[in-house]
Amino acid sequence: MQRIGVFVCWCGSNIAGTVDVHTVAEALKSEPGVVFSTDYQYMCSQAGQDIIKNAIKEHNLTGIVVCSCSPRMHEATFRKTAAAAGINPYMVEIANIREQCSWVHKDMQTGTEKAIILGKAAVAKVNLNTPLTPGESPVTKRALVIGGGIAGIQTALDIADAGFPVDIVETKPTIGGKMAQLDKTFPTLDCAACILTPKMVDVAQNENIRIFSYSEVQEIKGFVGNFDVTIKKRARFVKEEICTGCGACVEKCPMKKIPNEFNLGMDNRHAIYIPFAQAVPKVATIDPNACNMLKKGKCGICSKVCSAGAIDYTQKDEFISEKYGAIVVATGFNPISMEKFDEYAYSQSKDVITSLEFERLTNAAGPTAGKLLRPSDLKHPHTIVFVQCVGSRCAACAEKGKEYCSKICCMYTAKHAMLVRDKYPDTEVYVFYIDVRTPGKNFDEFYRRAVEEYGVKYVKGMVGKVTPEGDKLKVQASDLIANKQLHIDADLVVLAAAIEPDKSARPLATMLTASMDTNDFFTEAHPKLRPVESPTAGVFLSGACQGPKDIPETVSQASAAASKVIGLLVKDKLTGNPCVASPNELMCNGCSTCERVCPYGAITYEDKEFMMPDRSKAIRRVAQVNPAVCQGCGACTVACMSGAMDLRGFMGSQIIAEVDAICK
Amino acid sequence: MHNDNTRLTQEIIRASGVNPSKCMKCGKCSATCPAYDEMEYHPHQFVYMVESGDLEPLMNSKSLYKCLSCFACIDRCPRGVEPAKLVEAVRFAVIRQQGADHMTPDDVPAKLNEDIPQQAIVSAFRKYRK
Amino acid sequence: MQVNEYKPLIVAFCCNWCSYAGADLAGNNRLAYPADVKIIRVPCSCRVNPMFILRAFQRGADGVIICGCHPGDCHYTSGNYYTRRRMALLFSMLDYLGIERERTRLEWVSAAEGAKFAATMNDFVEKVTALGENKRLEDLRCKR
Amino acid sequence: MRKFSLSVLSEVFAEIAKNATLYIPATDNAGGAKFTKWAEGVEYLETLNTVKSPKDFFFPHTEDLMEFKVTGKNIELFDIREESEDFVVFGVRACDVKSFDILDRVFLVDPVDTYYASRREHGVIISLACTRPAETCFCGTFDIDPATPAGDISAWKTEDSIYLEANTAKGEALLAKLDVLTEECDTEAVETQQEKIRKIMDKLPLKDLTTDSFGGGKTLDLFNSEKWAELSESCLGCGTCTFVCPTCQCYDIKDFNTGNGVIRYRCWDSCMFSEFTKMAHGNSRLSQLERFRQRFMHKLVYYPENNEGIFSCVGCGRCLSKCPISMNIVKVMKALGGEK
Amino acid sequence: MQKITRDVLVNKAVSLLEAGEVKAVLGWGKGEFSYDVTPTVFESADELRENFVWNDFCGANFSKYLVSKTRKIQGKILVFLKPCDTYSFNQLLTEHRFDREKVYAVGVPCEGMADIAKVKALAGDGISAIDFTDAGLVVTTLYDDEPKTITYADALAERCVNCKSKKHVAYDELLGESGEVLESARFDEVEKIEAMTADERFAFWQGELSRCIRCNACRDVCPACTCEKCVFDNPNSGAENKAPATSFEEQMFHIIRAFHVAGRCTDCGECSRVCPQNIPLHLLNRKFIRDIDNFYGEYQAGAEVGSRAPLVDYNLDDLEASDVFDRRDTE
Repeated sequence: MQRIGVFVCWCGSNIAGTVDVHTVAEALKSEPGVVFSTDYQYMCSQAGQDIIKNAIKEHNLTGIVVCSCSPRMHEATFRKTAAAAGINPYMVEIANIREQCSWVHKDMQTGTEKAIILGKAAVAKVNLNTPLTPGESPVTKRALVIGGGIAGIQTALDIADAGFPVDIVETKPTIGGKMAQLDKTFPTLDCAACILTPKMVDVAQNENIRIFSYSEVQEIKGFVGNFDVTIKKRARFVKEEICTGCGACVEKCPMKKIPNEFNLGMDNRHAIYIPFAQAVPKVATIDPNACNMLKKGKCGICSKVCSAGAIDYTQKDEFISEKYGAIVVATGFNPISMEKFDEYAYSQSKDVITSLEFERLTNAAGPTAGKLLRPSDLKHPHTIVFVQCVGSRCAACAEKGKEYCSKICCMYTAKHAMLVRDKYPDTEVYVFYIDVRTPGKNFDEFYRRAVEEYGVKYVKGMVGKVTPEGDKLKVQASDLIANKQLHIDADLVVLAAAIEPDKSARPLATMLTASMDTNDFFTEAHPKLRPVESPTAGVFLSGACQGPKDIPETVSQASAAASKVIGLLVKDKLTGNPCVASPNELMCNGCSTCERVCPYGAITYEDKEFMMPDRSKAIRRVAQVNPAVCQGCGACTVACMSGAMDLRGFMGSQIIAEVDAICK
Repeated sequence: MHNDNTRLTQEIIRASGVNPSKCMKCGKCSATCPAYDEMEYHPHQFVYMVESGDLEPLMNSKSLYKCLSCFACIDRCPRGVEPAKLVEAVRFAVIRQQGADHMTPDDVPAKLNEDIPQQAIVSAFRKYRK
Repeated sequence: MQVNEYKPLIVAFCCNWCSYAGADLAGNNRLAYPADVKIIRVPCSCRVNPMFILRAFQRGADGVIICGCHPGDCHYTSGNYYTRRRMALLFSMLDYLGIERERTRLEWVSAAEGAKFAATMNDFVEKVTALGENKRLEDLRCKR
Repeated sequence: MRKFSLSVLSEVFAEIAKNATLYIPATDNAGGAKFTKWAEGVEYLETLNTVKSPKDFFFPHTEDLMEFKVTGKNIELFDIREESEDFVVFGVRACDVKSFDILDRVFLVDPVDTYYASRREHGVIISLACTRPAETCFCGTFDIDPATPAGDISAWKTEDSIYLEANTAKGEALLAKLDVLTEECDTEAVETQQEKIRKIMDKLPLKDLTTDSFGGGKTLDLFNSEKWAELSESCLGCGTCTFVCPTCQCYDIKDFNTGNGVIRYRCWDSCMFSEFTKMAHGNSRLSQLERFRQRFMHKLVYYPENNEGIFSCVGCGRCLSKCPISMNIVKVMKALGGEK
Repeated sequence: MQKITRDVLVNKAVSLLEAGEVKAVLGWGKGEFSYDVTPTVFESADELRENFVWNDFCGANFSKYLVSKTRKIQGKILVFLKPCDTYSFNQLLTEHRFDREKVYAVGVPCEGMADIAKVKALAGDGISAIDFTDAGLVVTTLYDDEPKTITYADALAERCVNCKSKKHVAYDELLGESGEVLESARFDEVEKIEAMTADERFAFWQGELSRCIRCNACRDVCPACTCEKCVFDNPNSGAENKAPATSFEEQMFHIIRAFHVAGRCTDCGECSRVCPQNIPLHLLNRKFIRDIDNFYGEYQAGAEVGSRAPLVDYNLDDLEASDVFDRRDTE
């Protein structure tokens, strides 16, 4: 049994005006465990706190009940007071007799009666309180960034600038991501490469950053501050540290009909290749599915021409284990497959392309060296039809499109249309839209310029079908405002395909125990207030893996995530919240139910040997809660049928005691 | 847009199982419709007119019978609105009215034609009368 | 005729982050609701075990209301979604056993909704008062 | 011997119910029978066995013993005893009647269980000869004659009449009150019925079950038998056998805090439960095997050892028909050598 | 009558036992009468040949025994599983309650099991023999000279009348053929109760639950109830209770029991089968199953290993608790 002191605050007349504080203090005296009870004008004042401190010493109190304002107001204050007087701060409970009593009730008698009941409930709870100590765990001062697009690059640079080592894991042979494939960027029309590649170089040169390109994350264990990650560095058959990126091997490679992924298959590359001129790391990679030497053991030309001796056909996948304090997910996006949208004849005509393909077609480093030529016959297209919302806002069928708005298409389509009209004023450009969405700095102005200055024909309505006929694409569409069906003979049709999270995100989320929404976008810890953190502690989100984003947004989120990571890594130790779940292993049956409801992945299982009630020994699977990860919501405690899982600070027995006290 | 067709509108919505308020006015149904040129009111207008309860002009329009029920609009609609089902429901609403048969036995001989299978005419007759 | 002096006993479980703060806001704005409502603070509505609810009824509560963050706003991201399923099923089961369905309620009250909190409590107390004493889920021993 | 015609059955019940609460077998609305408080409209149910035995009347499933309130250092005690009502139980079979003897030997020896004693004092048992034993019946094994049931009054029911014979003073007093409704008669009809019942007894499948291998002094022979492991192998540890058993008498005393005071009550316990006899030091029988063995050793060895060889089983067969896994005392006895 | 014969089962078990593939066999053991079958662990071929039973009274679901038996027995255990048992089997695996590697599961087809109470109601008490013939159960009693024939349909247990599936969802080996998931009328009774007024429902359940003697058989037999320690046995849980002293405690036990298995209950019907008081406990479980199906989409616990039970899952647009009743009332 505790020795409890009860302190009833008047809060001037705020409480005392509607609650007879003396009566409350008097009534609570006879509650079990209460050895001291008093009231005072302002408990939170220095003098009030001194009353508490003195009473703790004088009466050897082990538990404190303060009947006062909301715990959201002064719980922390009174916990400090208790700690200062030498008792555990978690032995303090607050009875909220101001916000939830004196301020909402008018009548003195009712107010007093209710205050007594609330006080009794607090006493009943304190009787079952136990001293709690927050756990501490060390922090590994290194961050992992998964994904080397602009989001990953920016995050890594910011973290590295703060002096912490960062590793970037990128599946492609080079960092740069989607932005490296873009031509110009809206709304300023500066060239993507001009602003991105310097950053890529910064990454390469930053002493704090290591790049694991052509690599992927294999396994993640641990928790915030203490992740153990295994990275699989795929064999590229070129010694990265020796290769100078001179390109001699590429020139001589006889296998030169391999579709070039970087140009979305619109031209070819060699079996040994460097994705693009400014690649980082600028080293060659051999495609094992295309290389004759690797497939049949015949050829070996690249090895012969490499003066640095960097070619190594025997290279194996390498596994690197590293510890990290924080992990940033920056896995980005991809346009969805156009397979299910055959009304646009994407599979039937080379001249029906996606916007990303269009970017490559207009890019100086692209397959047409920047000249806008249509893929089928390399002729200049005179009539171009852009179709927006292809697969976006599509609620009809989950397998076909995406219910959400992909957000970036309106702006890049305006950009494309504008650029075409700028370079080739003889071209007729139609944009079919459902809505044009341009919230953003200088965005709407940009779109209006496309219409007003460049004469792009924006038509409200969708394209119903595209039929290749001769060298033309017959486009049948609606003009809803004119209430007409339009028939356009186009040379090129550009589809603004919806974007979706990269396929690697789902397995990664499982490894991280980070939650995802139904579209496989990572869920943020709070949609408004913690938008760059995952609910899983120590996991942060950067860029389009969290939701569709344009470049400025991506970069701001990337920097925000970096600052969150820095905030974590500067700490030497993490102090947890002691009000966390804890399992009673003797009662736990290892059923995994609690693990399934834990939003933080704080619960794992261990096989342990137990003496069973019948004296036999058995190895049983039991739950383990990582107190550094648990946030104390209590979802697991109710999911647990046997009641093996309890929540410190809000134990089942404590809540039941409160219920009993209230219902007495 | 207010009118007294609320009950009938509800009935059409219920009978068709279509929720016209899902429509986001993209016009893909009309863009895709092979009978567009024959119609006075086009599929997207159909949806909108049912949604707003503007049924009378619709029920009096020949457009109703121009729909081929090819279901291209259903297939292509990004929101799963299914305009063709609405058209069908409106057609039945018309037929259910007294004396509103679209085809009567007297119409049949005139339609007989070597290029059209008789069975098609018979089923059209069956379908478009009470 | 005697004046009906019946006062129900209402237990309200409020999540710390939204509804408890909403109740505080009702206080700040002096929005009155009956003193029959007694609030128990829990970290999240998902901490509320059906056994707590039954316990309250056993001990003499006439109504039990659970308040949590609006769906999507849970401080712990998903706690209230579990609550929603658990309570939907529990309430349905209580109804199936013939317990008056108005005695239990689940409401979403945000930290900004002081007015909603007060209005909800006023309404709930009114409904429970109309039902009268809880006879179907009571434990007579607790009323001796 | 006295008799009354079945046509006046409800008058007889009404007469009895004038001075005492009367319980008769009636339907439990779920295919079984239970002793139900008689009132106008409650139909007497011709049945062999009630699901629960009439043990409840003397030793209720739960029974409040006292109440107390603690305020500061004061304890206030309240007497809340309720067992002073006169009652009559009609239609108790021979086996169940016998079970009261067994319970008496536990509750009425020093120190006397006053709650039980008081209920025994206030209760009158009218037994009824059993005309239709089931295949699960083996009262004969314990020398119980279903044709001659004991009790305060023994009764026999034929096609048209009920015959009554008082065995105790309480029984005679009750019978005297029924004078108007009953008439004196000879024993011929009863004897014919007894003859018939005994013939059926010879046909019962369990008629050869004997207690020869059991009884006081057999502890060492049986306690360590290897058979226990096999017999208890699939026992679920539920309390069905115990709670339908007319002779099981274990109980637990518990406190219930109502918020305004504490009610001290007792309720049946089952040796099959994992918490059975759990004490401050822990639990004395940790495995289901031990708990299972306890039940049968108690009935077949320990109890007779302390009670002049009387077994604490009456062969009513309830556990045979109710055990979820069909493991029961008959199978145990046979496995341990109890068949002729 | 069961189509597959006892011999097929015994031969299978004997051959695996003798080949050393399995160390023990979990099967139905012979009783005193024709109908009282005991779940038995057989460790020798002789025991199997002598005591193994397969007939229309082999209702017991062995899945739960695997939790304790796999811990106890070294080596593999052969277990015979009827279609409905396989669902429990999977559910236990989903919850990691036993090591799959230690079990050799043999699926046996089931034509539905008989309910001895139904047989007794039709043939009377004092059953001295039951023969399983093509025409039905031929029941001989102590009191009738002529045996009575009861068709299998008339003797069929309620849970089998409303059999949800003849399909084996888990096995290492299947004897005979697996069937299909069935359309059953298993929710009809639930709907009937739902259609009552609140007062009628209350009266109905008071009548049923008041018979409860808290023997815990329903819990102890339930394959979903495998807690190391049940809340009702744990003095610290706030719910511990040995006997229902008041009607509240009857309700409490049954509400919480059903709630704890909600979304996990495969509807095997063992609870109602073993209840000595014939309380229709399955109607509580089925209420949850039906609600879950209606509110969150059809879900069959145990249909596959590893599926996410409805109570540990959610959708952003789940039904609100307040809409539970509106939904029903507008029907």
